[in-house]
Amino acid sequence: MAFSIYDFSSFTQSIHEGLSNRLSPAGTLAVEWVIVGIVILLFVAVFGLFLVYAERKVCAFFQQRLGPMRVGPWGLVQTIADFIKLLMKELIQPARADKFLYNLAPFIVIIVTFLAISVIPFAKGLQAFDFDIGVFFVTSITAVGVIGILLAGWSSNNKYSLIGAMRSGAQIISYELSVGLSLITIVILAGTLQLSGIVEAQRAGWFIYRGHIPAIIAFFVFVIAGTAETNRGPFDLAEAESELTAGFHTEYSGIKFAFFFLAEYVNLFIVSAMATTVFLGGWMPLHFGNLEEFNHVMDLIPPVFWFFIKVFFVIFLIMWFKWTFPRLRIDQILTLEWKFLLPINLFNIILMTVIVLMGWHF
Amino acid sequence: MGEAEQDRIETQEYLVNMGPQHPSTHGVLRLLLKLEGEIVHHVDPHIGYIHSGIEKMCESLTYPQIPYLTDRMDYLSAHMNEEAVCLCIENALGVEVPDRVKYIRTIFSELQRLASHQLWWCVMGMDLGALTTFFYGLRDREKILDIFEETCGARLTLHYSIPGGLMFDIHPNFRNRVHEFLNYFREKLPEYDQLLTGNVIFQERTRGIGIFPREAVINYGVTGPSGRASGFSCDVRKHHPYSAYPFVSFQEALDDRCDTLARYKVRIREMWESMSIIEQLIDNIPEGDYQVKLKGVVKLPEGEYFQRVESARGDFGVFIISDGKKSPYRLKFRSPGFSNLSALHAMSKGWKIADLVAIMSSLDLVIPDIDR
Amino acid sequence: MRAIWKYLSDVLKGIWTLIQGMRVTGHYFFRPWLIVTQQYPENRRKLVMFERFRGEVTMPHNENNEHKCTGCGICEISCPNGSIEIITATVLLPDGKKKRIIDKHIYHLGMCSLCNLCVKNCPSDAIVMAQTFEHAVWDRTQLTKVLNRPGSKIMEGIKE
Amino acid sequence: MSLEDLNTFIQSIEPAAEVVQGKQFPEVMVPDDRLHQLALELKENPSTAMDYLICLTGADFEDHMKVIYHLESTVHNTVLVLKTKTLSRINPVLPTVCDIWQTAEFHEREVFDLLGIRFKGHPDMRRLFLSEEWGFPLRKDYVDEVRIVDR
Repeated sequence: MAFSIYDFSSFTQSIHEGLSNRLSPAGTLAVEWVIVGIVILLFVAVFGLFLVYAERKVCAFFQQRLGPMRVGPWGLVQTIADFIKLLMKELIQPARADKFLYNLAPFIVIIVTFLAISVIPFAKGLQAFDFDIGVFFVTSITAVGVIGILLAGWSSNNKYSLIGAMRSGAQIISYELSVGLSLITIVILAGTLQLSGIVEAQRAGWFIYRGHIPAIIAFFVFVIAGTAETNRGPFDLAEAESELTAGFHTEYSGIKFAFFFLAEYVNLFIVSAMATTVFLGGWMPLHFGNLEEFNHVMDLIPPVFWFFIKVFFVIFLIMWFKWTFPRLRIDQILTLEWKFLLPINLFNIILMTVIVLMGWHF
Repeated sequence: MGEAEQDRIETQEYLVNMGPQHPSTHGVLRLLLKLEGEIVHHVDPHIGYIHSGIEKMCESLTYPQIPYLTDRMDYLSAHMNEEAVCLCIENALGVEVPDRVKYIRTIFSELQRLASHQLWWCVMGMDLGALTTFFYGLRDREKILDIFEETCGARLTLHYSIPGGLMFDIHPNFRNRVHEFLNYFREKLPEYDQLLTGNVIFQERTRGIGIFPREAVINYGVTGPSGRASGFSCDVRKHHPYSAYPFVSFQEALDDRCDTLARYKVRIREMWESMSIIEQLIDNIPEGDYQVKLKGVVKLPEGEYFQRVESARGDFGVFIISDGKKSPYRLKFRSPGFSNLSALHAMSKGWKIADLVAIMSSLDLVIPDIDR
Repeated sequence: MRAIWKYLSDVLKGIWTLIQGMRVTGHYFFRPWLIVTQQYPENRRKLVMFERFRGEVTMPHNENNEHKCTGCGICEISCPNGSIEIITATVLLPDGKKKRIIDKHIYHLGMCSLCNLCVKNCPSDAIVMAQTFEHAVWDRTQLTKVLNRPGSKIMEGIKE
Repeated sequence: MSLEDLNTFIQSIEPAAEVVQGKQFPEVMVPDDRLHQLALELKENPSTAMDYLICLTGADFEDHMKVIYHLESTVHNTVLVLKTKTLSRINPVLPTVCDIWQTAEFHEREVFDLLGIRFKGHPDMRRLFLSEEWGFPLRKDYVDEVRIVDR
């Protein structure tokens, strides 16, 4: 079995061939589904827990604190301990809650994150599903998550939850536009909606560099709108703890709360991964025009590492926002979207179109 | 949606209990809100969850025992509360305390005001969602608490002023520490502005929110920085100077924009003023005794005595009715937070929930001060 | 045109104020040596309280197991919470006179609000504030302490 | 405004009231039926302009109950103490001033809560700190064997 850390396609190919030799095509598909499912499940669990730890540490350092230090060296096992605690907690169900929807909501939220993760290209060939409409799929599937939040707020029979859910609905429906439009700006440049194709198209240079001004604007618009879509940072109105105690997940406890919590962090990863894939060249290494030696050294770093370095850069940026800015009010959030981001975005698309048509990009 | 359609949708006011355990009520304050969507139609504060009956307790305490209880009322301006009680008792007895005591009391009042405003600043940021401000504010407040601890032996409930003077003389290290703190905080206060004041989101959240004009402020008896932000010149330090305030020159921080941002800016300006007051006094503390020896049993002559001081939240008053015995017949605290809370409904009516939180933190409510 | 210019300058000014804030937090993020956290049980050795810190009321004894308390009861009177109880005993002196001495100086730490009034009013400076601050115990009866040690007696030369 | 002027001013509204110079401030005792009118006049008249109610205190004197109003004029920077009393202990009623000074709304509720004095015309006369069945703790005849320990 040929295996290379630089190209996973041969590795996945060999698994596929090995399976189809032994099983029927339907059986192969079934086994592959299970494998992909388990891998994504493990990835979500491990990476989600790690992100929670990273957020705690990062925010602690912003605030001149040490953060978790007790469980394990530098508190590394802290989130696992917390997770075990959440697993063992009692699941409380409010009286007169809509039982079915109440229990369904956390699953919708967490399943959506699994679906979105499945199309992210981690490295060459390391991608569960390579749709030819990958960008479109991610933007549409992440918007489904809001249904889970709305259901959670509606079914909890709690007014704080309801207000939080309604805010979240208004917010995500608005910001969906900006996410989509800022991605379209790059799609114009790339000429494809397929995520692997977009990454391949950046072999000559990352889009944030090749598209220069409109791409940089689109990148920042995407990061802002993405933060809003994950209900984070200055846009965490849905759970604004100083106003709504905990917003839509006020009534959730134990593992159901953990689902919301985990989903928030995995969503953060998805937004960062999308930003990385579309703007920052995905798993492509950093290259400078004609510095051959430098480029060669960069090539030695495996693509997976490149991908995660970039993802962590974006995640850090979003955390930086969260731990610096005050929260916006609901009408201001909508004003920001409709009066600022949307016009800028539309103008940006026109600019990008002109640049692509005139060939002014690099 | 056409107008006819809009009429068909029935909207309904609903009640929300904000508190008693709520992150932004800063204690056990319960607000019964009538909301329509996000708009606040009515705020009904329910208080008394930590009513401790301090006024009743004082009726059975001797006069020197009262200041320790007042510490526990508005714990963020503990020293001002003590000072008010001590000044009231001293006035009633006709005791003139030495200048040294006056100077030290004033320095402590201003340090306490700084500490209180620092905590207010971090909580204000946190209420608006900027969680980092909380730690920066507490970091700086810690320096003041260290100064307190070194001289008074306690960090929060100081019990430093006693009728007739002070509990101890200042610590030999006190001057150095205060200078050190002033130099430190002069560098850190501009950071507050960079982090929060100038921030466009913060400005949007506070500018023009919760406008409360001057007439209403006086009518509702809103004092302190919240009153001064509406142009109500109510600084007791200026109008009825006590302790060493006649000896210092300072500006009363006034604003006439009446909104939440004005209340915020008045407090930031007060921090600068407090630092300048401390700077004027710290090197000129006269030598002398730190207390006047009172009789073993303090008995106030029969009569009524009223003393006001400017606490960090406003006009703090002590009203003692004495019948000549060793404990007061009736003792009333006019706490600034109580009057300020009474204006919350008028201030926040018609604004959104998020604005209510901003308005509430700009009033700087301390619940034990309200409930007493 | 002016409106567009204002719109753009508003956006840029807003972004500039946001960057200002991020500069402050970033400044501290990249300077981890400025961290102020104290890790409490680990730093117990280094933790020295100020000498005036009011931790609890104690009665110092000298090497001969002697204290200065005459049992006058002023601390009991001056305590606003009733956390001090003085139990006195009467002893017969060699010259035939009766003398009141302290039997037990009972101190309820659980009721004490550490206001320092007893220490301040003590005429013979028999009690002082200790700098201890770890008062947690498993049983609240342990918070009631007898301050004078068993078998201790009053120092020579302390008058009532 | 000097003490004499104040005296003539107040006696023009209520002849029975007399301003005395107290230990700190001029004080005036008003019968409860004229309190509201006098308070309104003190606030509205530009020569007194007592627009800021600092403090509203209730006190129990065994045979009567007093309510003491500390007023300040933000224009003239003068303080005046207004007092009124009620003799009834079973159903003490005094006129409200919360239509004149809004801040009195809370202060009067506090007085009602702790002393049991009802204020006629108050829009929302509920207990403030304590529950409905509680006694009136600031009255001198209040007994609470459980919570108050006499030493």
